Amino acid sequence: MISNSLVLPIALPLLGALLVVALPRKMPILGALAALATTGSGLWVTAQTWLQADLGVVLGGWGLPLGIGLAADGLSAAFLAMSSLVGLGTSIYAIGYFAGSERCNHFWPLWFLLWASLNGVFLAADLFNLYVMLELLGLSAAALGALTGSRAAVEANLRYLLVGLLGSITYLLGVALLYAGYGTLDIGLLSERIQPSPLAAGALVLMVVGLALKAALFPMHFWLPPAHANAPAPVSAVLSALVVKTAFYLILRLWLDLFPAELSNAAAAFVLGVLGAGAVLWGSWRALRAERLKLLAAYSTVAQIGYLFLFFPLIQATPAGIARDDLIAACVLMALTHGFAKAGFFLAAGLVQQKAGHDRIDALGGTAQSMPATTFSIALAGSALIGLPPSGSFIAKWVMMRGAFEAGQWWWLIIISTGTLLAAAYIFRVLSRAFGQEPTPQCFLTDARAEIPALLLAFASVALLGLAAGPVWSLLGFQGAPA
Amino acid sequence: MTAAFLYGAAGLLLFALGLWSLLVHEPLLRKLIAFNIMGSGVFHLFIAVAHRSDGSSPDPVPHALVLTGIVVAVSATALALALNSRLEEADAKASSSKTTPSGAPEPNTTARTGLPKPSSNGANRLRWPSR
Amino acid sequence: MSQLLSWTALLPGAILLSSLIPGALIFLLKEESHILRSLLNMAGAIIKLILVAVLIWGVYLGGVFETRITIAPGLDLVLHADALSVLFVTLSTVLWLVTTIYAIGYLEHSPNRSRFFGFFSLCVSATVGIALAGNLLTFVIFYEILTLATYPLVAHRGTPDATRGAKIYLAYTMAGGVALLIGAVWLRSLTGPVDFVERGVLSAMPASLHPQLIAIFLFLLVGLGVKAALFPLHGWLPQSMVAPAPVSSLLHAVAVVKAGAFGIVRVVYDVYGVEFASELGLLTILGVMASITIVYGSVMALTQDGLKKRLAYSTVSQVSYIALGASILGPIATIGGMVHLVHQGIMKITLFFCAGNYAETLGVHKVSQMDGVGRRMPWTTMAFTVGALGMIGIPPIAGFVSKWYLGLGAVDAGQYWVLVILAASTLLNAGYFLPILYKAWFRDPPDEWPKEHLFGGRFETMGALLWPPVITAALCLIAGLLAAAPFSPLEWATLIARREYAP
Amino acid sequence: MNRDLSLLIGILVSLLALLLIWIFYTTLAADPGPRLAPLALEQLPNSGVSHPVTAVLLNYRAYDTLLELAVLLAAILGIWSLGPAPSGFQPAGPALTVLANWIVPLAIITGGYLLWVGGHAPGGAFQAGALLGSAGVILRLAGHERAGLPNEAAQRWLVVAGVGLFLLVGLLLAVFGAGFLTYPKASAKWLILLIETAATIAIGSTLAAAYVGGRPPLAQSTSAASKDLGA
Repeated sequence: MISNSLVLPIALPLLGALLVVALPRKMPILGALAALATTGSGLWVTAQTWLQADLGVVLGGWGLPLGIGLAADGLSAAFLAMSSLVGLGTSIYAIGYFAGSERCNHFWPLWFLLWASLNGVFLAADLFNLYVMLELLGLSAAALGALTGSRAAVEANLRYLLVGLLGSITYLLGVALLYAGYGTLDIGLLSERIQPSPLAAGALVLMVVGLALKAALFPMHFWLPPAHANAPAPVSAVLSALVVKTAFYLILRLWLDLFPAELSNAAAAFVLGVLGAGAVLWGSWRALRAERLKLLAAYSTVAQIGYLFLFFPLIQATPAGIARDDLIAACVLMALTHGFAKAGFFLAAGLVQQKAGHDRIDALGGTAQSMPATTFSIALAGSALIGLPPSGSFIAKWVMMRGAFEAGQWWWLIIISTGTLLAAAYIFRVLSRAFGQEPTPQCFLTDARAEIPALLLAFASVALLGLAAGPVWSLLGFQGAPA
Repeated sequence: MTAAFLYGAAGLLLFALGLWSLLVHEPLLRKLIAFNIMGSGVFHLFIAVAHRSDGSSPDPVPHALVLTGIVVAVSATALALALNSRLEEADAKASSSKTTPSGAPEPNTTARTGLPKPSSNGANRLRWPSR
Repeated sequence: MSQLLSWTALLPGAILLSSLIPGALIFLLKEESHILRSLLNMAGAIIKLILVAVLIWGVYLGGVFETRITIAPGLDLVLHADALSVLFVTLSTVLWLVTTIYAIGYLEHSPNRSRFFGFFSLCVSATVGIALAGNLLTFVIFYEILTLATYPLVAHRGTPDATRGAKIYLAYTMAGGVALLIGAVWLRSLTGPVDFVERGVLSAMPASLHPQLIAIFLFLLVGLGVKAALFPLHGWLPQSMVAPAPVSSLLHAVAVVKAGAFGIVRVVYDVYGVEFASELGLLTILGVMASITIVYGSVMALTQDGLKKRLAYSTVSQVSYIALGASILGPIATIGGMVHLVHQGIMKITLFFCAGNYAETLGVHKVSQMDGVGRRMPWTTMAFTVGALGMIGIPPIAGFVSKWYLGLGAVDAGQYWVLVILAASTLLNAGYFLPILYKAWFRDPPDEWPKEHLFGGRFETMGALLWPPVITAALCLIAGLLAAAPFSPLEWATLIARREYAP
Repeated sequence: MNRDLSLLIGILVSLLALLLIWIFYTTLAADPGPRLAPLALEQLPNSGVSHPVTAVLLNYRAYDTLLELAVLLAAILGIWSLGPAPSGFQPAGPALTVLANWIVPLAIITGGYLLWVGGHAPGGAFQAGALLGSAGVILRLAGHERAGLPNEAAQRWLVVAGVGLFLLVGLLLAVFGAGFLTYPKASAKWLILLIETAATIAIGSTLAAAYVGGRPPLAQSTSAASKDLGA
């Protein structure tokens, strides 16, 4: 039974995709049902991992190393939970967003394929299977991103597709080298066999570079802002919140579980940290200068990905123990918070854009003021992006800064502080538009079906992850320090 | 061993060649071909790995991986080409009628879901990019 | 389990929620349902007052009230009621009630009331959170939430001026917040969780860490000094005067400025410990900064013609009395600083209410327009007079008590230069308040007020606008006259000082 | 791109190639360690097919193949989402028509053979599907606007057939059998053949539809209809 439940978060959205392709007339209702089923199965796996133990199954009944393994540990479960909840929110939003539009027919099947691949990446335990999953992810994401059909969207997503292909083929070369050296593709088996060697180092570099390209790590981020900014809002939400996270998740997974400590050493970690710092500064700066709301959100994603990479030098420098566990948990917490917050942000931005007919920040004042719930979502999500309390990213930054002090790497604090201030500047640049002298809105909610998912996602990033971050620790199996 | 090395090294060279071309050349078609060459390079490496132990039968797993990889590459290439042809179509439309308003950020695709234009005899026989 | 959920563990949380929940509900209300909104506002304020009364009684009897929520392993959100937090909680709760009444009257017909009162409640919740914060993490969390919750209030009017003022406010407070965060995390990395404990927790730290502790103090001071408007970090305060009058009242008397001053007190007494801080030489830094701010604020106030701006600079000056009290080693000065936390609040809120009344009723915004307002609005002007005289330090009004104890404390500690500061400040205070009083009472009113509103009824202005300043002015008098009574601010400050200095 | 930069990239990429080749060389020189090959061959009799590559593709690593079909599906859905297909080519001249009339059936028959032979010799669903797809390409080139495929509703069923049947078998096995995609030994051969058949049809239709390059044309345009080649 347990093995079956591990397959469901991948099989159910896949089934959903097939059904909506074959029966296009039933699309929204089938879509809603499949989304519910997918979320349910994802949360079920998360709950089992949390309450019982890590799950694992080798498909086909051949066992390792012949078969392909699926595995759910705390790290997978945390990301799976995020993809389930964000996916559900986005699906509900999409029902309203695409209502009456022909794009609806194209959104649902591709979105379910994307969702299946997201869950598939988080549950995969096989390096080649990950390659296939990443390609499924890249193709469906690029196709979804181009759904608006505008020239800018098509061009941006064509570039995104190519960059994704370059990233995954580079990753695959690394996999091929590992297979040449160690004769297996299973992450668990490989981590037992792998030795510090030129081969392992080469594979590490190739895989991490390939994935960093897909994660839009500075300076390989150039493709992200146009692609995310020009997609339809629900697509932007999943692209920014979930899709780039998969590549980050894999880097973290390889870093923690696969490569020996001699290779994931201080120098390598420092390089990742420096790139992350570049991302924080450059992404925030560009977000501040962005003229369009969705472009701002997209650059903010670049910056937030940067924060995630700042954790690597700190994790590397901290000896195994509670402090290191705290850093890993904070890193995951940061990724989850950004997932929820950015999804909420993009969904809300989409509503503003639909209402105003554009998303130029300078001209949004009246619209923002007339939609209190939407603006409130942007504010909540925004405070999570800045890292203000009580959001999850505040807790994460607190732990990260503590780690920087304890590791003696105080220079990261400058980056974190600057990034925080820049983020405050770009978020409040948007929010200040909501305070004008336009007529007073009569009611908080103007379009409940679309506004509530955005609001709940943004709220989760603040209240849920900020005030009850403990489950992230217990999910990852960390005891943590007594208070 | 020697054969496997030569084959694999050739694959790595192909990968590098493709990478160089992908980075340097701007036309999309060239980039796409470059990507496929990179893919071929990796597939070569897999095949070489499958045959590394001289004498004994080759490892079937890399062969299967290569087959899977080929299908994935074909799919990706197909989608990229389709996106590219949309792009060229849009450019052609833009250059033929400059008056089309293009202010709306998310033009509804229904705008161009009407019946396809019947092919005028001979005029656009070949609709793939000529340049 | 029953132990965990006992009422002593729930009370601080309940005090916080008593304004948070109404606030959240108010956001959802339709704009025109103002009866329900007022009901929620008042219910929250009164329930909070009752809960705080219970808390005062409990703390007086020596009870321990603590709500503790674990956010993540090693990161606890702690709401803990000790004598100092009770002082601040009581101040903010009483003044919130009064300000709510005032705000309901003030914003009677203006737009976006749901938004306003939502953030208003959030702002008070954050202030209460700051007051009850039991460790540095909790303090930082509520301190930042306060920034977030006040921004919309400052920007509320939506005019270009308001947007600009809010932007400047945000720039200062966000930068200060980052400094505070760095200081707090740095301290946390040296010591583990920093709980607020009377007489401090750091005195046992090895001498090798002392330079780091000094640097940390500076970070914390910058972070707190921004909100406390210490010179040269005060630049936002005069700019944010564009906010509606109830907001200015709240900002100056209860929420933002006071939160900064309260934070300084917390850090000096309950993190470093006042004796240890003195040993590190930190009190000197604080004292010098406070003194400069006192004089600077008063001088600037002299030059302002805008009434609210003059009051704002007066706040810059007066709040630093609290920091000054904290910077003098000795229980008497401590009492002076602590009690001023309350006294400055009730006096300044009275003044701002009155300024709001002049503006709403007569359209008077400037000192130069105030000729004869005393005859047109005697009650308001009476309240204003009490507040102003109290600020100068005339007995028997509350302000006199503060200055008296500060002076005595300085003499007790042998720091006679403080007397010079106090004297200079008193003269300057008189210099910018007495002319106003003179104009208001003894000059003839003009033929026509700049923009007069006539509210029907017996009084000079709307009841909801008139009663709050009269009540707070009465409080100023009572706090001064009955300073020795049990549960007076002075008595409570003495209790705190006793606990901070006991062996 | 300017010359100097492309030269620089060239030098860097060459260095990368040399480095990779050196790494590969040292790897080959080292002890090969445990390999998968013996295991794969040892289990071959239990896999239901006798050709090892097919065993890997459709049994040991069937999950990969399922996903790879999903990738193909994603590609065609993406192509469809971009809007209607460009109109087709002019009807073929007599020579091409005759050629197409010969080649298309031949390709279909050969495809069927490759599908069957895949169980014990090189071949299988992808090779067969590729042939079917090329038959579609020829039809399109010869003027058949839909590349020999049926209308849109039917095409939707065709493109999901492969991954649909695969997934259904997998899920049924999970519910009633040993686990997801775990074939009982007795029926492995037939299940694999069934899946491969559906996959072949799906791959063939998908490739042909991808060549059409957009949403399926609603109906045969008049010029092409007169010369319907009838697949």
